[in-house]
Amino acid sequence: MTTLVPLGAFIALSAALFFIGMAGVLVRRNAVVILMCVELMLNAANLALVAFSRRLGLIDERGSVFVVFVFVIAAAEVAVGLAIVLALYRNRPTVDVDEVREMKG
Amino acid sequence: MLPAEASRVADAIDLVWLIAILPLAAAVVNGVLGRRWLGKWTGGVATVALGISAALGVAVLFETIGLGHEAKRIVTLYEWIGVGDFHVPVAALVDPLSATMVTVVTVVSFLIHVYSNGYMAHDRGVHRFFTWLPLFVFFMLVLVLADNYVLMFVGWEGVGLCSYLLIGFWFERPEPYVAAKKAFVMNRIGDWGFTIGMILTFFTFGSVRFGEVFPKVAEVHGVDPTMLTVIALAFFLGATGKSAQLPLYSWLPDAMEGPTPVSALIHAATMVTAGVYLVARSTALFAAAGPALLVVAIVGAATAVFAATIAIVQFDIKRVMAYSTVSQLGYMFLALGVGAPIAAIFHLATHAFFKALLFLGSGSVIHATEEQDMRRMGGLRRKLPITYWTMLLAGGALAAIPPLAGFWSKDEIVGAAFTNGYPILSGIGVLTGLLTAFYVTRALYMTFHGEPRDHHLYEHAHESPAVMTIPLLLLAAGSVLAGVVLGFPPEGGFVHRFLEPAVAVEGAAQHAEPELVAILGLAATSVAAGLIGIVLGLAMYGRRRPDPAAVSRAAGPVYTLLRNKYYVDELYDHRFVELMRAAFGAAWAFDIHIIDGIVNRLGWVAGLVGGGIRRAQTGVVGNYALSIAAGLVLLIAVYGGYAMGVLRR
Amino acid sequence: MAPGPFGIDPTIWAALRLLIAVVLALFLILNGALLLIYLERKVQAAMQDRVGPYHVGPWGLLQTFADALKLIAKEDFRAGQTDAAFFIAAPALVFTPMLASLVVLPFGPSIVGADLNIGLLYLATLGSMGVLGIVIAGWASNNKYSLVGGLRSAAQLISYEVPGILSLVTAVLVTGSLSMVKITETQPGPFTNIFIIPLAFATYFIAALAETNRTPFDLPEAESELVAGYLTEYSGMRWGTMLALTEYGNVTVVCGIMATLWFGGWNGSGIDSGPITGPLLGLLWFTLKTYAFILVFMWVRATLPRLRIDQLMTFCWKVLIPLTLLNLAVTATLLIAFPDTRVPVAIANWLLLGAFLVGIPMLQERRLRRIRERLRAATRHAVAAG
Amino acid sequence: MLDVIEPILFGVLALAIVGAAAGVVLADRVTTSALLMAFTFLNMAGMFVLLGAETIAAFQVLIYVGAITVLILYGVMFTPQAPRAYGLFFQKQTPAGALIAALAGLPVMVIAFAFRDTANIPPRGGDLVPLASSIFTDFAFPFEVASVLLLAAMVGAIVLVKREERGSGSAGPNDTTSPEHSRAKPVIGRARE
Repeated sequence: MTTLVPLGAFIALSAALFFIGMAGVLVRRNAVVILMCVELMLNAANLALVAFSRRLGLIDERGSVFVVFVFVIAAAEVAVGLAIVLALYRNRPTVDVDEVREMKG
Repeated sequence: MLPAEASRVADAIDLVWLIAILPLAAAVVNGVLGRRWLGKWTGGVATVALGISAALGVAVLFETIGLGHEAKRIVTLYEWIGVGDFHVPVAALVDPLSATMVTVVTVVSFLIHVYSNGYMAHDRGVHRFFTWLPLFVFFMLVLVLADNYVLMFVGWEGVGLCSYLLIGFWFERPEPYVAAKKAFVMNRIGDWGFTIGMILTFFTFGSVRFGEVFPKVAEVHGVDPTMLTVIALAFFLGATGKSAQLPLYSWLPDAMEGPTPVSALIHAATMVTAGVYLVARSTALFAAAGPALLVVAIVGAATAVFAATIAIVQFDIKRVMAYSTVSQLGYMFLALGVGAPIAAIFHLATHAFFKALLFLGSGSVIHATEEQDMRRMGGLRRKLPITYWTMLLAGGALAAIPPLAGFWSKDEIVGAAFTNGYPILSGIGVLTGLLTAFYVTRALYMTFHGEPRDHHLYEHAHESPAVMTIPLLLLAAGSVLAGVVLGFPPEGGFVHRFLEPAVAVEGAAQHAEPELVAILGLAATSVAAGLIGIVLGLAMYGRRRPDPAAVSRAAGPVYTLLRNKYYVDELYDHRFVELMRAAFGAAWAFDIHIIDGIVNRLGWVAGLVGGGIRRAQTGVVGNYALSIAAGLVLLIAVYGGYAMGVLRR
Repeated sequence: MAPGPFGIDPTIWAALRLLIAVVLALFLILNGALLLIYLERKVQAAMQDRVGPYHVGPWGLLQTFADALKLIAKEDFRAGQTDAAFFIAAPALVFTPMLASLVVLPFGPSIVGADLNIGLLYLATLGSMGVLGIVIAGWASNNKYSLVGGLRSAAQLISYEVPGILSLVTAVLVTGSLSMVKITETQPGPFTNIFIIPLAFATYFIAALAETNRTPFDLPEAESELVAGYLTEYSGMRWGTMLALTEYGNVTVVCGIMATLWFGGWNGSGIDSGPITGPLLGLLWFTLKTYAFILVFMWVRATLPRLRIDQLMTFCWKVLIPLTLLNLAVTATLLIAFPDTRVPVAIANWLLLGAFLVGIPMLQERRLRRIRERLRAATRHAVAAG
Repeated sequence: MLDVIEPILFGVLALAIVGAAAGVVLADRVTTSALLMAFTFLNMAGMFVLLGAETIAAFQVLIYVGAITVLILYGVMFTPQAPRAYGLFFQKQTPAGALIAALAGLPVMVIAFAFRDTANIPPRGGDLVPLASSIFTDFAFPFEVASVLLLAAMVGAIVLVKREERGSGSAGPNDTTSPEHSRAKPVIGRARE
């Protein structure tokens, strides 16, 4: 059984989601929101992976395997990212990334 | 594992690496767990490990014997360094020579570990001791088993390090660590020679593996002899450093500051013989380099007599043994020099037994009396019977009294020196034998006979525990039997048949058929010399005629000269050290002003550049993200270009 | 997909079954909740030697119906500062997953909404979704009690999901399938999984108590500390949905899972006695088993005191998770080692269970002793200081 | 009649995903963004089901909705969002960012439609066994590495967030934000004089 929706639709959707997330990362100044947008980008990647693994019809679900790894990465990323945000917030009551520029060269 | 042996079933020789690994494991375990948890039990750990590897060592020896003449096998673990055509495998070369050495090392080490359990029992740093002693054994085995000079050098340095650590074991007192430093520095000089030899070997033969170097030496018009001589002399410099030969001998007597088992193991039985082993291993090299051999022989003979004369007048029991060790090593080098490596190795083996025994015996005396000065001892034989008898046997062996071990080996050296055409050297050997017999008699007599000179000391003396005396007995058995079993009949004994293939090279002049008369004559001479020495010693110290004091007074200046060990240390301190100071001062100035100067300038330039670039670092995460995204866009553009054919490769 | 009976198109048949299941589930939940509340009150009363509700209807049977009517009739009230959208969305967010999870519960032979072959995973997933609603509820009602309650509850649920899912995985290892129906079918006989992996059952039971916010883990609505946790600002039917429907629905679901995974689900005598009676009997068996566990839940509630939040977390992370991990590892190893017999697994599990039951109190005892000593030392020091 | 269901489903899900994602970026309140993100993920799970990857869908909900969203909500609630005196976005780089995103996004989406062919789908939930088998056989090592990564992340997060008792200097941020941090570039600083 095959999908009636062409694969391209899935890929395009994933691209759209990815670049929306990217735009979010680029324009928002709230660290937490930036984290969310990164999650969106990762998820877009997941969609693409699953779709392609479907298209190639690999029986051993290579794409899905990578999706699982992406899940792992996402979990780790959000955990550490939030930890950093909290630690940052503890030292100065802000979560806006552009107010933290001590690393300015 | 070499492909040729891939099919063969595994046997003891394939496990040869285990022999070396076990002590290392013991050292690691004790080093990690020793201080907090194991404490006294470190001794047990080390001893068990050594016991196993000793058993394995014996097994390997017998298997090698079983292999007969083609007994030469290389057990490769892995390739350590492979740069261009410079290959250094971590491989064990098992042939009669190394098998003998392995057996001697492991067995003696095992016995000494057992002994140490008793000797070090009450020491605070016992876990340190049992960390470094097995570590030493490991490095020694690496040295012995290495199938190339580089790996051998690893072991060479390792034993140096361990000897440093163990000489300075009681670092609370000043003398030990001063002695340790001295030993280390002098060894460094030797190691420098070794390094030079190694490098030259590689540049000359394009390899550092024994199996590849020696054949190239053998072929007649291979390399020019001067280079060979240089290499050989460089290696010999290393040997003199490690084996305490002239002129680098003076660290060994000071090394007696370490614990007695250390002196016995490192500075009598094993490490100091590394030099001998090196030269014996490189027999092909030395044999090809004619003059080098002569140097070796002369240095050996000179060291032998030189150290023996010093040993005569020492009062510290361990120092007597130390100088005796130096002189015995001199014998071995003499043997090597006159082209009788087998005799050298033979003497090495027997010497390992009886000298270790002598040290352990004196250690047991020290353990009993808390005293090293023989002038305060005396009459101890009633208190320490086992120690006394075992040491008596060992002394006999050292004084080359037939049929004890020392006789056979030493006699062979003298004989080889004579038959190979060095009558003077063999004469020196005989003279040294006399001196040896004299000082060993003196030492034993002053320690064990006569009236106790210090009654308080005498009262408190007591025989050592079994854990210390049993090794004594075993070693005594060794020093009685080793000679006969291995070396009979002379020149044709088992050891010869066994070691023949390992050191056989054409050009080595050890096939000069000795006629029986010469052998017997020489044997008689050396035995006579030994007896004379003993009688003299008994006369002087037994019934005081001539009275030693009178003798020393009579030979005033000579006596003082000997007492002060020919002022060698002073010479070194005043001349060489200042020289070195000046040289290194210059080097230091160069380093500070030129090298560091350049580095600083470079750093300054880098600073300038960075100062310019750092403006890009705005510190705002968003900007970084933006730049990343821009890069992504570029990437997509490029790929899109390829996809649409706008760009093409 | 199996062709549907009566020659109906399979897809439609699937949809039909889904519909049936949903209706059944709704019925089960709505009435079940009322029934359960009544049951709870009665049981508590019996255990506390009271009478319990008896006014409305015979034996007070209609009491909860009356309460439900009251809740529905109540004014839809929302405090001023609350965050309208989230406040309203929250109950739905907690209610929906619970409802959805009923789809895969095997009530009886061929009485299953949808036999997903990842059914158990599906259940775990939905179980994890409920957290979101609770956090939102806590946050939206803009009240510090609610917020703390919500965060606590979220922490608790997330933490206890881990041992719960690990226990489920252990069961899956033994049964070899994730499909609830297959799991049920693998244990027809009297020797169900409970005899093979009792430890997994124990751990899952505890985790289930925590995941349904039941005593002794009902911290989120700990009256004594934070008024009613994330429920503080809720009233009327929202409260009803959130507490009554969702909580009791969740209890039903987890008890159903337990009955299925460890006690053979619908299996019982006479389930293959006919096309009509068989399923009905199976349904009966399933319901009996499920309600047995529900009664146990109530019993626990009547018996055990409430934990402190730190004790809760400590127990989860330092006791339960290591234990379940160990159990999982041991079970997997033994299953690989002895692929054709379950006996070693059973032995290992019983041993571990024994160790758990014996060891935990001992450890607790030691810890308490140490704490007492420290306190004594501290007081002594204080006294000495003056 | 079933032929229309699928495209319709796809359309609905796609709209929901894009809309919710845009909402995440544009929403004024962080909580809204978080919830919209969760919504996006849910719809994405639906997408996966549509692609016949039920297992992945289940994991998606389990991890993203059940764990990550809740974590992020935690983050939101532990960092009270003070009312801002300034805008939601960067002043300077917002247009540039939006422009870049658009520049990169649109052509990719266009190119994406080059994939005309359709995906073939295993029977429902059929991806569970192959997924598991390939994870635990071919990808066993990456799997282990991932577990190590998770462990490291957990430890790192704990260390970062832990308040240091009696100066057990574990909290890194102090160093990055402390004023004497400017000591950290001595060479360049000296070189410039």
